[in-house]
Amino acid sequence: MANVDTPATAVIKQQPTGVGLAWYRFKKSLGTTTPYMTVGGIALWLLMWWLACEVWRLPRFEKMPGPVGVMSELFARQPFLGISIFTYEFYEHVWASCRRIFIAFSIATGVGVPLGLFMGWSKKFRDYTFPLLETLRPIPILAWVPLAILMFPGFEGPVIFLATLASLFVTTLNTLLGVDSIDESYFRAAGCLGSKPKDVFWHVVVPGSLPFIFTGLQISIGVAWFSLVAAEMVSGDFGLGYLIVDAYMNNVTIPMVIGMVTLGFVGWGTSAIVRLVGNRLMKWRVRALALERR
Amino acid sequence: MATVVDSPHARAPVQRSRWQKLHANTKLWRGIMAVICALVLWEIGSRWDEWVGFQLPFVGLIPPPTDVARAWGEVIFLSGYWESWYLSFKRVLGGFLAAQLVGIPLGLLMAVNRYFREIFFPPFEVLRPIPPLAWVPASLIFWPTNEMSIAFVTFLGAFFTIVINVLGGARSIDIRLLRAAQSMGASQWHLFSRIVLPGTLPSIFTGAAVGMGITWEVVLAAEMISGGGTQAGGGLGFFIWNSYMGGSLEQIVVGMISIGIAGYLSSSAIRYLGDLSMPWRRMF
Amino acid sequence: MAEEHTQSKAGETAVISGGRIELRDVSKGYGDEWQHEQVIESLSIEIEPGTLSAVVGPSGCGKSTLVNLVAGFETADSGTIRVDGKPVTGPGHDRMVVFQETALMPWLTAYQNIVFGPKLRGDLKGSALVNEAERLLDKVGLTEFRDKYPLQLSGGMQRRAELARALINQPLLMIMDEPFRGLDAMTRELMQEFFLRLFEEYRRTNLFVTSEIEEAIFLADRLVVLSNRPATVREIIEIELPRPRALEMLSSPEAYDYKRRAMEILHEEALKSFTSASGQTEFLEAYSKRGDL
Amino acid sequence: MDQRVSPKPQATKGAISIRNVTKIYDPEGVNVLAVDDCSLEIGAGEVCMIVGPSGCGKTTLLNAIAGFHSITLGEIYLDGELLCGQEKPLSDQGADRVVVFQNGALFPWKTLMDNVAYGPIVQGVMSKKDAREKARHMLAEAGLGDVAEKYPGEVSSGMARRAEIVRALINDPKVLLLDEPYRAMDALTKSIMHEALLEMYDRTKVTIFFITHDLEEAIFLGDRVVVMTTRPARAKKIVEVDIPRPRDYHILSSERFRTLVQETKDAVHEEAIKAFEAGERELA
Repeated sequence: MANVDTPATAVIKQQPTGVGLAWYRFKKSLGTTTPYMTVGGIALWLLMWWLACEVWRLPRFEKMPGPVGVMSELFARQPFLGISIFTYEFYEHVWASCRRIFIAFSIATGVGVPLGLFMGWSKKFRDYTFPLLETLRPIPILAWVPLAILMFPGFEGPVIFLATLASLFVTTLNTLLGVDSIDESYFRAAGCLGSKPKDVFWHVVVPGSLPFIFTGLQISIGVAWFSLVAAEMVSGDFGLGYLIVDAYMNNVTIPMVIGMVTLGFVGWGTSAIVRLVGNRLMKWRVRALALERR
Repeated sequence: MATVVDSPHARAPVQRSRWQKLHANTKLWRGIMAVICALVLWEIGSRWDEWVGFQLPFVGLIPPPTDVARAWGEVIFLSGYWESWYLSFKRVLGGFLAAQLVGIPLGLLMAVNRYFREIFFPPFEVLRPIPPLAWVPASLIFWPTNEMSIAFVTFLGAFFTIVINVLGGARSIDIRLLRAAQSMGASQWHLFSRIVLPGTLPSIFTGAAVGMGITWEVVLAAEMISGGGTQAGGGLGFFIWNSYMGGSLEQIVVGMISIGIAGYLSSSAIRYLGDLSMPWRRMF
Repeated sequence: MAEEHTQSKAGETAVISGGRIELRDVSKGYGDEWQHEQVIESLSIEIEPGTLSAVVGPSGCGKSTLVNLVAGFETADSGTIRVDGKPVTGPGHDRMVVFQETALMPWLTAYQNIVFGPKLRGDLKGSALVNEAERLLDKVGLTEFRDKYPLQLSGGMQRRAELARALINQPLLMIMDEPFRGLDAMTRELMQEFFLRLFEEYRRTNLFVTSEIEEAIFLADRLVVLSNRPATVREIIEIELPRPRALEMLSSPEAYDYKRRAMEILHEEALKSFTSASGQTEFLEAYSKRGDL
Repeated sequence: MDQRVSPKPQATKGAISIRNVTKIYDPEGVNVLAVDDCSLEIGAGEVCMIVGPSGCGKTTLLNAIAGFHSITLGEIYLDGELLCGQEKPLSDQGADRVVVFQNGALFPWKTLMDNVAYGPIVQGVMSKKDAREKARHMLAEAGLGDVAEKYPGEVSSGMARRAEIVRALINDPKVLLLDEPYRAMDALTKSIMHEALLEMYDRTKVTIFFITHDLEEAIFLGDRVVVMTTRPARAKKIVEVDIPRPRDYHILSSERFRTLVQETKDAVHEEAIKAFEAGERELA
C-alpha cells in the first residue's frame, strides 16, 4: 500500500480559529504599511478640511463649517442648532429616511425579483415586458417628481414612490441578468433528473440567479438612497434630505454637514446589511470564493 | 472520399434579406405591440373620468398621450425648449468630461502605485456613500455662481463611478500579460502604457456609461432644486419644474420624455465610442 | 559564453549552443505562519542546451511554480537557478514563456503581438523586423490571419501566434507551461506535430511542462517526473526514440514501456495527492480491493 | 470474498436503437446538416463509445436521446418504446436517461448529498429522509463519504464528476449518457476516474453511451467503439473491443489493446484532417 507521508501543508502550531485568526492577521498586518497609510489618509483629509475652513479661512471655504465645528455640534449634549446625536429631532429625521428606504426597498424587491425571475423564465412574458422596461428606464427618476407629487397626496407617497421606482428598474434587470447567467446544462441536468417545471424554477432558477440578484440589490439600495435624498429635498417634510435643505434655507451649515455625514454612514450601513444577508444566503459561494483566494 | 457529403437530406441555406429577417422577428413585433397597448391603456385610463365620471386613482391624474403629443407639437417651435436641451447638455458634458479627466488618471494612479492608493482610497471610500445630490446645498453655498455649483455636483456624480470602475478594471488585468511583457523587456512605463492602459479601456467605458446615467439624474435634480428657486436657470430640469409650477401637466410629460431621449442618446454615444475604440472586442 | 547565434537561412537549422539550465536545491513556499504551503522542496535539475525536457507530475504539484521560478516571475526561497552559469534575477527575453491558455494581448492583432518584443527593445527595426515577422507568420501558417485580433482566431491559431511571438525574441530557453491544454484532442495532436517540426528546426533548449504523459514522450528527449507536492524530482526517464519523431513511434514497444514506468510513479503520487487532499480512507480501500496496487 | 467475483446482474434494460436519424439545425435560415441518416444499435448493458472529430454532431445524437433537441427525420427507440420520431420529434426528458455533462452540472448551491438525493425527491419516488440516507450510502461507496456535506465548489473536479455519476445512478437509469465527462482532467485523474467507472459498471451493468475524444479511453472502457464521420455525422466504422472484463489498467500495454487503438486512430485521423481543413476554411 502506498506510504502516505506527512500531509503537504506543514501545520506548525494548532491553527487559531475565528477571532484568534483575525487577531493574528491584524497583528501581522501592523508590520506592513497599510493600516498606517489608511489612518494617515483620513487624517490628512480631515486636516486639510480643518485648515481650509477653520484655520486659514480661505476665501470660499470660510462659509463652510470645519470638522471641529461639526464634531463638537454632533456630540454636544445641548447642541446650539438643535441637531446632535442626543437630540430627538436628529433620530426623527434618520428614522423617517430609513423607514422610507425600508418600505421602498422591500416593495422594489418584492415586485422586482419575481418580475425579473418570471421574465427570465418565460420568453413570451419577457418579449412583452422587457421593451416597456427599456423605454421607461432612460427617464431619470427625478423627472418623475412632479408626476409623483400629482399622483400621490401628502409627503410620504411621492418620496417612497420615487425611491421604489429607482430600485425597481435595477432589481428587475439584475434578476433577469441572473437568470440568463445560469448555464444551460443545469436546466438540462434538472430535466434529466425528472423535475417538473415547478421544481426547475425553485431548485435551479432561483438559487442560480441569487448571486446576480444580490449584486442588483446592492446597487438598488444605493440608487434608492440617491432618489430618496433628492425627493426629500424637493418635497419631503422629514428625513435627512429635508434636514440638509432645511439647514440650507436657514443658512445654518453645520446641520447640513451632519445630515451629509449621517447619510453617508447610514447608506454604507444599509448596503453592508444587504451584503451580509447575501453571504448568509449563499454559503456555497462564499466558501468556493474563499477557497480560491487561499 | 468526397470531402463535403452531398446527401439527399441536405437543404440549401435559405437566403433571407435583412428586411425579411426583421419582419420575421417575433420578438420585435411583441415589443411594439406591448408599447402600443400600454399607450392605449394610458389613454383610456386618463380619459376615464371624462367618459365615465369617476377618476381612476393614479392614471387619472396624468395627462393622456394624445394631449402630451399635442403639447409637444406646440413646444417644439418654442426656442426656449431647445435652449433648455442645449443648456442641460452643456452642463452634463461639462461635469462628465471633468469627472473623466480627473477620475481616470486618479483611478489608474491608485491602481498602479500602492502607497498612493493606500492614502487616497480611504477618504474616497468615506465620501462615496454620500449621495451626490446631498452635496447640492453645500455646493450652492460654496460656489459663487449657480452654474458652477451644478457643474460641481454633476462632476461628483460621475467622478466616484469612473474611479471605482477604472481601479477595478486596472487591477483585474491578467497577470500573465504583464509577465509576458516583462519577459520581453518591458520597463515600468511600457507596462503601464502598453498593458495596463489598453487593458483598462473596457472598464473605463463601463464606468463612463454608468457615470453618464448618473450625470443626467444629477443635472436634472440640481436644475430643479436650484433653478426652480431663484433666477431662471434653464435646462430640461427647470423646464419640467417650471411646467409643474405653471400647472401645464402635458409639458411635464413632454419634458420627461425629452430628457429620457437625451439620456438614451448620450449613453448610446458612449457605447458607440467604445465599439469604435475597441475593435478587438468584436468576435468576427 | 553563449556562442554567437548564426543567422539562419530559411530551412537551414540554426545552430544555437547555450541555454543550459541548472537548478540546485530549489525550494519555494507560500502563505504565512499558520497556512504555510510548501510547493517545491530541494529540487535539482540539469538541462542540456538544445534538448527538450518534459516535466510531468500530478495535478497541483507545483509545475507552474517551477515555470515561474525559471522564468524569473517569482524568486525561490532557497537554492540557485542558473542559465548558462548566470543566476536568474528576473524575467528576460533569453527565457520566453508560452503560457497555458495563451496570453496574447487581446487588443493587438496577431502581427502586432509578434513584433511587440523586438519593437519594445528596438533590437530589430524597419524592414528587418517586418521580414522576420512575415517569415515567422508564414512558418506558423498565419499569414492570412496577420491582422486578425486574438478573439477572432481559433484555439490552435492563437497557440501558433504565441509560439511565433516567443521565437522572434530568439530566446536561449523556451518555457512551455502546458501550452496545448484546453485544445480538443484533434487540434492538440496537430499542434504537437507542428511544434515538434519547429523544435527540431530551431533546436532551442526547451522546458516543456505537461500533465499528458503521451504528449511528453512524443515530444521530449528526457522525462522529468516530479513527486506530489512539495515537488521534487522523483525520476528522470531518457527517451531514446530517434528524431525526427513520427506519430507511429508512440505505439512502439519502447514508448509503451516509458509510459508504463511513468504511469506507475505518477499513479502512486496522484494517490497521495488524492488522499492527503481529502483524506478519504474508504476510497483507498475500495481502490486497493481491486488489487491494482 | 471480494465483490468482483459475485454473479454480475444480467443487463435486461437500456437497449437503444437509432434508425436513420437526420438532424438539420436552422439558425437564422442557414440550414446546418448536423446528423445525416445515422443508424446505430446499442445492446442492453453495453458500453458504447462514440468518437469522431470535434463538432461532427456526436453531441447532437446524445441531445436527441436525452430529449434536449428534436430530430428532423428517423426514429429512436429505447427498449422497444418510441423515444422520438416523426410525430414526436422531441423525446420527453426522464430519469431513465441521465446525462453527465462535459464541464459538470452539479448544482453549486446544493451540497453533494442534496445533489445526489435531488432526483428521487423531485420524482416523489422516495421520502426526503430515505433519499438522503441512500445518497449518503452511495457517496460513501464511491469513496466520497466524508465530503458529502461539502459544496461542489469546495471539492476537486475529479470528486465532483464522480458525485455527478452517483447522482445519475441513484435513479437506477436505463442508460447513462456521458458527454466527454473527463475532458478537462489531466491524465492521472482520468486514469483514477476510469477505474471508478469500470468498478461502478461491473456493479450495475447500466448501458453507457459515452462520447469522447481520447481513443485510449474509448478502447479501455468500451465494448464497442463507433467512429463517426466529420459533419454531417454518420457511423463510419465500428471497432469491437474483445478485451475481457473486468479490466484494469495493466491492459494498457497489452498487444491487443495497442492494435485496437491503432485501428481506431487511423480511422479517426483521416476524419480529423478533413474537419481541421473545414474548420480553418470556415474561420478564414
